[in-house]
This record gives sequence, C-alpha cells and structure tokens, in this order.
Amino acid sequence: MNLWLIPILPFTGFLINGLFGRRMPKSLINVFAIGSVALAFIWVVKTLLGLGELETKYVEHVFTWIQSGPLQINVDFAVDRLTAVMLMVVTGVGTLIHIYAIGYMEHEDGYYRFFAYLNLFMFFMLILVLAQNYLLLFVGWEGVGLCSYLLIGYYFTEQYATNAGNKAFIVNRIGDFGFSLAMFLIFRQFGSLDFTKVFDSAKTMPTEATVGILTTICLLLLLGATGKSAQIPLYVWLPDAMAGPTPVSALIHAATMVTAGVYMTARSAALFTHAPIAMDTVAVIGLATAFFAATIGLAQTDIKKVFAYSTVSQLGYMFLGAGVGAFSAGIFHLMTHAFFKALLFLGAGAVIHGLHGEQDLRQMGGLFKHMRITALTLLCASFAIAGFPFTSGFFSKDAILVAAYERAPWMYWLGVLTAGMTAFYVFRAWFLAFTGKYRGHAHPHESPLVMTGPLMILALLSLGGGFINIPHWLEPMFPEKAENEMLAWLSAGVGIVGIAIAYLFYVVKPSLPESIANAFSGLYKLIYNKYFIDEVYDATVITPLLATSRTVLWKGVDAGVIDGTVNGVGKRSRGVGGILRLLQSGNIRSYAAWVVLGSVIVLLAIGFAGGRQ
Amino acid sequence: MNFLILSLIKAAIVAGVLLTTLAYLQWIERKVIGHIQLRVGPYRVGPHGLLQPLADVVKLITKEGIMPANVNRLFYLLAPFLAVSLALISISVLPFGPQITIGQVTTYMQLTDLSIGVLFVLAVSSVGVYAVALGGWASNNKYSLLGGLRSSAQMISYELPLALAVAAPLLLVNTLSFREIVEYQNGFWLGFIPRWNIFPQVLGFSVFLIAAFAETNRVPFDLPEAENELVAGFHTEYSSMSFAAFFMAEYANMVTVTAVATLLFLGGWKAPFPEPFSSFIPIAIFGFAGIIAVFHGMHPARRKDKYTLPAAGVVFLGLAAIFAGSLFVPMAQTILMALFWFCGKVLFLLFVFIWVRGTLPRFRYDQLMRFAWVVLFPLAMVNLLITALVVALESK
Amino acid sequence: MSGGVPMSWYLILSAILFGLGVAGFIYRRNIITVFMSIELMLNAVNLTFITFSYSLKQVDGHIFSFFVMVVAAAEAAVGLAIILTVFKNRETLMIDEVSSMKY
Amino acid sequence: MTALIFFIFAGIAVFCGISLVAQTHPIASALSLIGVMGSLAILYLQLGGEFIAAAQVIVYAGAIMVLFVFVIMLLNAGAEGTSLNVSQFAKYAGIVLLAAFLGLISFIIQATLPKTESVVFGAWDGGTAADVGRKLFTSYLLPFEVTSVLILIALVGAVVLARKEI
Repeated sequence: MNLWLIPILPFTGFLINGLFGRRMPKSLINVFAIGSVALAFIWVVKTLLGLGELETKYVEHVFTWIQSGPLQINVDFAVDRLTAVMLMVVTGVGTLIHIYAIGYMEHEDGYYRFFAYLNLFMFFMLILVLAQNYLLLFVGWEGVGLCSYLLIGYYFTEQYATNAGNKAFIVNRIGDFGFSLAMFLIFRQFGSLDFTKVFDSAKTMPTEATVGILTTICLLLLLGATGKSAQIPLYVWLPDAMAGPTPVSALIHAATMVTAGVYMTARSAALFTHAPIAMDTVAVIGLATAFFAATIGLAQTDIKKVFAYSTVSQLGYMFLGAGVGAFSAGIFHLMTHAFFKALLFLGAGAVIHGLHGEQDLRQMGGLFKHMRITALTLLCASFAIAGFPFTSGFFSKDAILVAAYERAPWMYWLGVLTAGMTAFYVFRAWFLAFTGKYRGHAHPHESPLVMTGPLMILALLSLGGGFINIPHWLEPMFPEKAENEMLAWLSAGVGIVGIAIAYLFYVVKPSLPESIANAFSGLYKLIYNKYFIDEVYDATVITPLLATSRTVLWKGVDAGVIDGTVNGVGKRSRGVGGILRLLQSGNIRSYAAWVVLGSVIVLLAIGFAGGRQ
Repeated sequence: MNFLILSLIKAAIVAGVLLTTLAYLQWIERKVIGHIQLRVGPYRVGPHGLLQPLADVVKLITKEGIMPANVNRLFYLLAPFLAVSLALISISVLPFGPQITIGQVTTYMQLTDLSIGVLFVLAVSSVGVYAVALGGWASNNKYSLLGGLRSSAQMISYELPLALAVAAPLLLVNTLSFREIVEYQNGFWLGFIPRWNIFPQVLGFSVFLIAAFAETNRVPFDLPEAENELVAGFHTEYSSMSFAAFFMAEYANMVTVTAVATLLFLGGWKAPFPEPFSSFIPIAIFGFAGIIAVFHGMHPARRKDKYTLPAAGVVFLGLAAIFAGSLFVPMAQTILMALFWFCGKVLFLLFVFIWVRGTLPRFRYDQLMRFAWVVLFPLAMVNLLITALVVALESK
Repeated sequence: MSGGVPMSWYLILSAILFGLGVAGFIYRRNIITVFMSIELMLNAVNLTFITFSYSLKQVDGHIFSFFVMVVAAAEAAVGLAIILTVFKNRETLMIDEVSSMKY
Repeated sequence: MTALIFFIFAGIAVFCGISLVAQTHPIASALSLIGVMGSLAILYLQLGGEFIAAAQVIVYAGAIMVLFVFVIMLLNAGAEGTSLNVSQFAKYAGIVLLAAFLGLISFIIQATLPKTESVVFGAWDGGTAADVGRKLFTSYLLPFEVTSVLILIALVGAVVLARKEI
C-alpha cells in the first residue's frame, strides 16, 4: 500500500520549500506546501479505502533501522482503526489549516520558512501516528516538538516568542525524559519496543508480576504525555505557545500535536489496563487539569489565551476518558476537539487578522456585522465545545462523562461543572467579540475566501462530526462503555445554563461581571493570574536550578574539572610533542629512512619469530 | 633446431623483402605525388627513376654524420635506432598468408603467431613515441624539442581512438590473434559480399585510418615536422644514416599500420571474390598490364620507351604466366594468391596514404588536438559501445 | 637447472628492485626522479604479485597488478600536474628547495 | 632456456634500476625505468602473464612514462647538482638499512619458500587476456568500476591543477 508515501510527501514539500523556497514565488511555495499535504490526505483516503474494514492491523516493513543484539528497531508503518482516525484528522485538518495559512500568512516575512516548518511538522506527526514501535513514535514525538519550538519562535525577532519557544521545549524535555525512561523499562521488561510484541506479552503476563513494573512504565509514559499534551503539572507551556502564528496554534497546539499524548496513552491501552493505579492517576490528572484550566479560562482577556486554556481543559477531558477506560470516547473527543478547536483558533485568527493583530477581547465587540462568516462559524464551534445537543461536542464529551460516572460519580459531577464553565467562557469570548459596541480602533474587515473556506468546512464538521460513530468504529480495539441518556442530557443542560449565564453577563447586563469580580476580588485575582503557577515554578524550580548551575556546574565542574583536565592534557601533549618533534626533521627522506628501519625491524621479528618453516 | 633455422629463413625473407619495399615505397610516393602535381617525379637514375632508391641509399650512407654541439651522445644516437627497430619489430607478428606446406615443412606465412598479437602491436606502437620525443630532446635544438613535444602529445592523443577503434572488431571476432581474426573473416555474405570487418565497422575503420595517419605523423597530421614552422621537426639535426633511420621508420610504420588495417578490417589475405573468379584476376591484371606495356613499347612516345616498356611488359607477362602456372600446383597457388591479395590491399592503403598527402593541407596544432579529443575519441567510443551492445544482444 | 628457475629468484629480484627504488627515493633530489623511484617500487611489487599468481595458479595476482597500474596512471597524472604547478610557482624541481611548509 | 632468459632480463632490470638511481639526469633515469619495465614485461611473459605483460608495456611504458618524459622535456629539467643535501639520519643509516633490508628479505624468502618450486615457461598459462577479463568483469567488477571513477577524478584533478590560472 506504500504507507511510506504518506509521511514522505510532506517531507518532500519541506525539502523543496526549505531548500529553494527563498527564491520561489509565493504561488509556487503554496503549490508545494499545500499540494504535498493534500496529496498525503488523498493518499491516506486511498489507502484506507484500499484497506477496507481493518479488522486486523496492517503492518508494512520499510527498512531495518537498528540491529544490535536483541535490540531490533524496524522502521515499520502500521495502520489500524485508531491510526486510521488519527491519519484522517491529521491530514484532513492539516490540509484545511494549510489552506487557511495562505491567507493568514500573506503579509508575513519568511513565508517559505513557515510552510517548510509546517510541512516538516506534518511529516513528523504522520511518523508518530504511523509508527509501529515506541522508538519510531518517539522520533515523531521529538520531531513535532522541534517543529512546535520552531513555529512558536517563528517571530524570532520578538523576545516573548523566543522565550515561549524555549519554555515549550524545556518543559517538553521533562516529559520526554519520562518517556525515554519508560522506553528503557519496556525494552528491559519485554525485550522489544514493537507495539504488537509488547502488548501481546503484556496481555499474557501474570498480573502480580507486572503490577509494579507496569505501573512504573505507565506513570512514566503519563509523564511524557503530560508534557506533550499540556496536563498538570507540565501544562504551563501551552498558553505561552500562543506566541506563534494562529494557524500554528490551530494545527499544532490544538488539533494535532498536543493530542499526541492522548494518542500515545490510547495506543498503550494494553499496558494501562494492566496498571489500575496508573489509570486512576491518568483520570485524576485529566479531571484536575480540565477543571483547573477551565477556571483560569473564565477570566482571560486575550482571545487566544482563552482558547489555549480551553484546549488544556479539553485535553484534560480526553485524559479523563482514557483514565476511566473509555479510550474510544477519548479518541472520539480528540477528533471532535480537533474540528471545533481548530475552528475556534482559526476563527480567532480571522478576527485577529481582521483587526490587524489585536488579540485583546476588551478591544473588540460588535464585530458581528463586520465579519459575519467568521462570527457564525465561531458560533458553531462554540456550540460544539459547549456540548449543545447534537453538535459534535455533545456526543464526545458526554461519552467521556458517562464513562466517568461509571467509574466514580464525583468525577462526573466535577466534569459537568467544568462543562458548564467551558460553555460560559467560550460564549463569554464570543459575546465580548461579536456583540455590543466596537471598542477598538482598527478597521475590522472580513477575511478572504481562502481563510473563510476552511472555516466553513470545519464548522460543518464541528456541527455534524458527532454523527461519525468513532466509539463504534474503535469497538474491536477498545470495548465500548455503557450509555446513559439521562446523564448526557444533564451535562448538556448544564452547558446551556453556562451559555445562558454568559448571555446574561455580557449581553444583557454587561456591568454584572465587574461587580462579581469585585465581590470575589481575591479569587478573581488568583484566577486572573493563573493561580500564580508560573511564579511558583519560577521560585521553586527555575531559580534554584539556575543558581546551582551557575555556582556548582559552571564555576566548579566546567571551569575547574573539565577545563583543568583539557588544559592538563594539552600541556602534557605539548611536553611529549616537544620531545617527539626532534624526529620530525621535515625532511621526507629521513621519514623514508625511518620507514625502512621499521620494515627491517619487522623483518627481523619475522626471521626470529617463525619465518622459518 | 628446426624451429630456429626455419625462423631464420623466414626472418631473412621478410627482412629482405620489407627493406626493399621500404626503399621503393619512397620511389612510389615521389612518383605518385609527382603525377598528382603534374610532374614526372624521379626520372634520371635508371629507367623512370627506378634506380633512384639505390642512389639515395648510397648517398645517405656516404654522407657525413653530423653531431651537434652539446648533445647527449647516447640519446642522440639511440633515438633513430629505437625508431627503426620498434617500427620493424611489429612486422614480426603480422601474418600475410595461411598455413603452408613446402616439402616436409609445415609453417605459417608469418614470423611468429602471438596469441596477443594485436596487443603486441599496440604496445610496440605506444613505445614508438620515445624515438621521436628523445630525438627531439637530444638534438639540443628548440625546433627539434618543439617537434618532439608536439609529436609525443599527438601520438598519445591519437593512440586512444586508435586503440578504441581496434577494440571494436576485436569484440566481433573474440580473439587477439591476427591469424584467428583473419580466419573469422573467411567466407561471404549472400555468396558475394566478403565477410570483412569493414562492413559492420565502417565507422571503426574510418577512425582507425585517420588515427593511423596521426600515429605515423603523415599529412595532414605531420605537425612534428611541419617544415614551415619547425624547419624539419624532431629530425632537424639528423643527417646521414640517422636521418635515413627516421625516414625508414616512418615508412615501416606506414606499412605496419596498413597491414594491421588490412588484417583487422579488410580480411587479410582473403580474396574479395568467390573462389573460381579470384584466381583469374591476377592473371588478367598482370596480363593486361603486360600487353599494354608491350603495345606502348611498339609505339614509343619517347625514345627510351622503346627498350624499357617492352621489358616491363615482359616482366608483367611473366608474372601472369607464373600465376597461370600456379593454377596447377595447389600449394603454390595458395601462397601466391595470399601474397597477391595481401600485398594488393596493403598497397592500395599505402596509395591512399600518399594520395591524402597529395591532397590535404596540414592541420593547425590546436585543431589537431581538438579533432582527436572532441571528434575522433567520442566517435570511437560510440562505435565501441554500439558494437558491444550488438554483440551482447546477439550472444543472448 | 635447465628446466626452470626457482621461484625465489623472482622474489629476490623484486626485493632488489624495491630496494633500488627506496634508495632512489632517499638519495635523489629531483622530484621527478623521486616519483620515478616510487614507480619502480610499484613495479617491484607487481613482480611479486605475478610470481605468486604463477605459484598459486590463480589469476588474481594479475588483477591486482592491473589495478596497481591503473592507480599508478592516476597517480602519475595528478602527481605530474602537481610537479608542473610547483615548477611554475617556484622555478625549481629540487625537493629540498620546496620547503616553505617545513616547521 | 628459461633460466637464460631470466638471467638476461633480470640482469637488464637490475642494471637499469641501478642506472635509474645513479644517473643524474632525469631523462636518463626515465629511460632506465622504461628499461626495467620492458624487462619486467618479459619476465611476466615467462610467468604466464601475457596480458599483464602487454598491459605493462602499453600502460606503464607507453603512457605513464611518456608523461614523465613529456614533463621532463617540458620543464627542461637539467641534471641535479652533486651536493647531496640529505638529512644526517638518512645519509648514514640509509645504506646500512637497505643492505640489511635486502639481506633479511632474501634470507626470509629463501628460508620460507619450498626449494622445489621452480618456474618453467609455459607451465601455466592462466594469465591470458580472456582469463584476466573474465575475472575482472565478474569477481572484481566493483573494484574495476571504482577504478574508473578514480581515473575520472584524477583526470579532473590533473586538469584543474595544470590550468594556467591557479
């Protein structure tokens, strides 16, 4: 089926744009960038059609990468139903966002660079999704991290952007550290990194033998996932990552890359299901993140920050789903989230584009009449994320919440509360931006078709995406959970209540939020400043770390030990060389004579030591 | 010891005939060039200048050998010696007739049959450069040096297309022995087209012939001795027998090259016509020539012709009679026919050499080099590749 | 004795030629002569290849010496080009006088 | 007969080798080297290597040495001076070392090789052009191709080096 073609196509685009893009006209860059991704999408569709029902996993061996003793790492690509969903989401949404970026990035410098990075990202993301072993997955995992770093720091002339890039990279390192350790343990335990082999042997192992090691592995994997998917405690990089261009926020930091952690957890479901403690941890972390980020989202004024925290919160939902064993619901939410969150970001990007770079909600308002398509599509996305009945969010979120209720009712109630908050802050943003009077100074205008087109397609998907029955499709891999109509309607009701409150606060009585904020000023400040988490990290981790590095590692180890050793070696070498250089007369004949002397000695040795027979 | 005696006899015959031929080749060349230029050529010494070569030899031997000042005596004398011996050495592996039996003795009409005969000739011709280069260098004369440098560059350059052109027919015949190469060209296509290599290898033959002109330093490639710029090139300073040696070497090289061309491309001693006709052709030619000579002797245009032409006519008629007589002695016929066709082809090619000299102007030096590398070399390469491809496809 | 020559003689001849090459390399001053001494050594080695090829009745030794020749040809082309350049820049062929890189 | 030919040409080879080292003029050295190569070609023939003998003459004597002679003539290289500016070590140790080298290697050759093995002309003729070609284009095809690339590189390198403006 030539699976290798799927990642290679964007890679070709990357090579062409990266190497020659500087000299190419924009239209040609567009052709290669969008063409390569669109071709990849078409190839995915063709491949999936060709593979049919995918009752079993389809594996394709490309080449053997590492062969050393028992360690054999192949570059194998595999497609099963989970991968199929991810492939469709990544290439489909990716294509739309690429198209959107043509319009959004039109006036930016380094146009070719942007698209080259974006194509490179697609390449690594597809590697990640198609990988058939942990190491190859890790290659994609690190590659998307690299591209994320490059794209966050896209405006590298701005200090905040480079800082945000660094932050994302460093925080991700902590997670990757956990992931690496998990891989070592997996190899030590199972003797392989291949998914099929690991999961098969994990299934057949006796429970009591595996509990400890598997829990450790799963917790370490979880650490990796929290880094990539911005969960507590490593979520801090994602809001800052909004420094990148908005299409990047949509593609990488909403739709695809940040869901890699969820994907990886679902991929490792066979391990997690054998480690109940790890499962509970996943669920608790997911729920806590969902709730926590939602509260922060209530008070943000930057439109992209609102959506960023909403992303963190929704990712928390996915982990909650995975943690309570409803992997299929998690993946389902991953897909619908990709639709509506990409739409939210792209809509926000359209708004920012229309306002010439303004991101503050307080400087907006009344934009509905200026940009109707954007407003309407954003409204669709907002309904979807709020879980309004029969939109995509309704199905996927409620599938998770129902599964959570099965696990523990308090999780359900907390989730429902979060859902209410989600509905509130999303609509708060919508009302602030599109209703009322315009408070800014720019001249708002609607975006071109190349931007609104993807918005409309995504709006359709956000509304109707819930009817794609992902849990049923994933049934062979992850057993479906029980359904409970009642609970679903309840959470939807809470969502509608949240919308209503937002309407009340920001349309009917715009003075109300002010008074409430004043009434609970302490709480408001806490939320507004994101619980001072960044400051806490600064004080507890970063400052001590910097101090230790400066005093011990730099002054002590580097200047003292390492430099001392190197200089000492150099001095000794010079001393020895001073003696040896007497041999180096610079006269080629004397060298030749030395060679003859050497051969005479060798001949003598042969003569004495056994030349005679 | 039979082998040694036999070899000595053959060597003596070949050397005698060859040296005479070389001397008379000079006469032929002067005659032909003369007639091309509407002159009569040598005419004084002997009838129609026939004794001219003899006179030349006597002159060259008796002249004083001049040694220029400040030359390296050894190299100065070594150069002409090398030239003539290398030129003559290749003749030893060239066959000029089939296997024959005279009385008890069975032998080849060839000094020695080497299984790598072609390589041997190439090797010897590649060493031949030294004679020219050394002669030019040792003369301690700037014209000679320039001539020597030019000729070494030219001979190295043209050796490539030459070797490549030789390689193509070798691919067809799959052997390096001249004898087997000739045997391969036995017979006829469609009963009347001789199976000579020249027909599949027209391009190869052309390249070979052109490169051969350059290898022997003949017009239009006689840059090493371009008299209008370099006086006489590498042999400016040579006189007497040394000069004669260079001169002889040039003609010997011509004979070698034409003989190799004959063997490789023109079927060697094989007759160009099927058997019953080919036997009568020499009789017809010689007879006709004799009759014409006798006839002109009867009606002389010049006074001397009254004696010379009938004499020549008698000689030709005698030759015709010998060929006619040989029809009844099978072995004699084999020998004579082989000799006739081989010498005929070689003489024809030699005539072409002289003809070209009488026709074409000299190349300029840069044109000469460009022609070798830009035209001849690629052509030879293409020819070789196509031949190799065809051979590979046919062997499937 | 009339039948043949001991194989070792060929090898000793090769050693002698090799030694002569080394001597030329050490004692001669002209770059071209030094270069030719190297060629002499290569030739000596070729002789051993051919001799052992005869002794083992295998053609591989011939192949090796063939490769040696080809490499020698390449080496001569480049080496002589270098010598030409050196002469153009320094007007000398004496190996001792080309020593600006010394020390 | 074999012994006679061997002695004649081995003698020529050694004589020419000595001449190569001893002559002061490069042209003389070059001609001596050609002499060595020619006599070695005869010895190759004796050892059954008819192809390699021809190649020796064509490639070595006919092409490589022509280049040498050509360059010597082009540069008009004269005889070198008599002053031997040899390094002290090489000057004194060289001769002794060479003598030791030759003695040792002869000793080892004599001691190691079986005494009975002798070379007879025509006893083995596995070195024909056909044999060499077959081996060259089957077992040694890759080295052969690599050599062709090497030649190409050398060609380009020589052209670049010998250009006028460098």
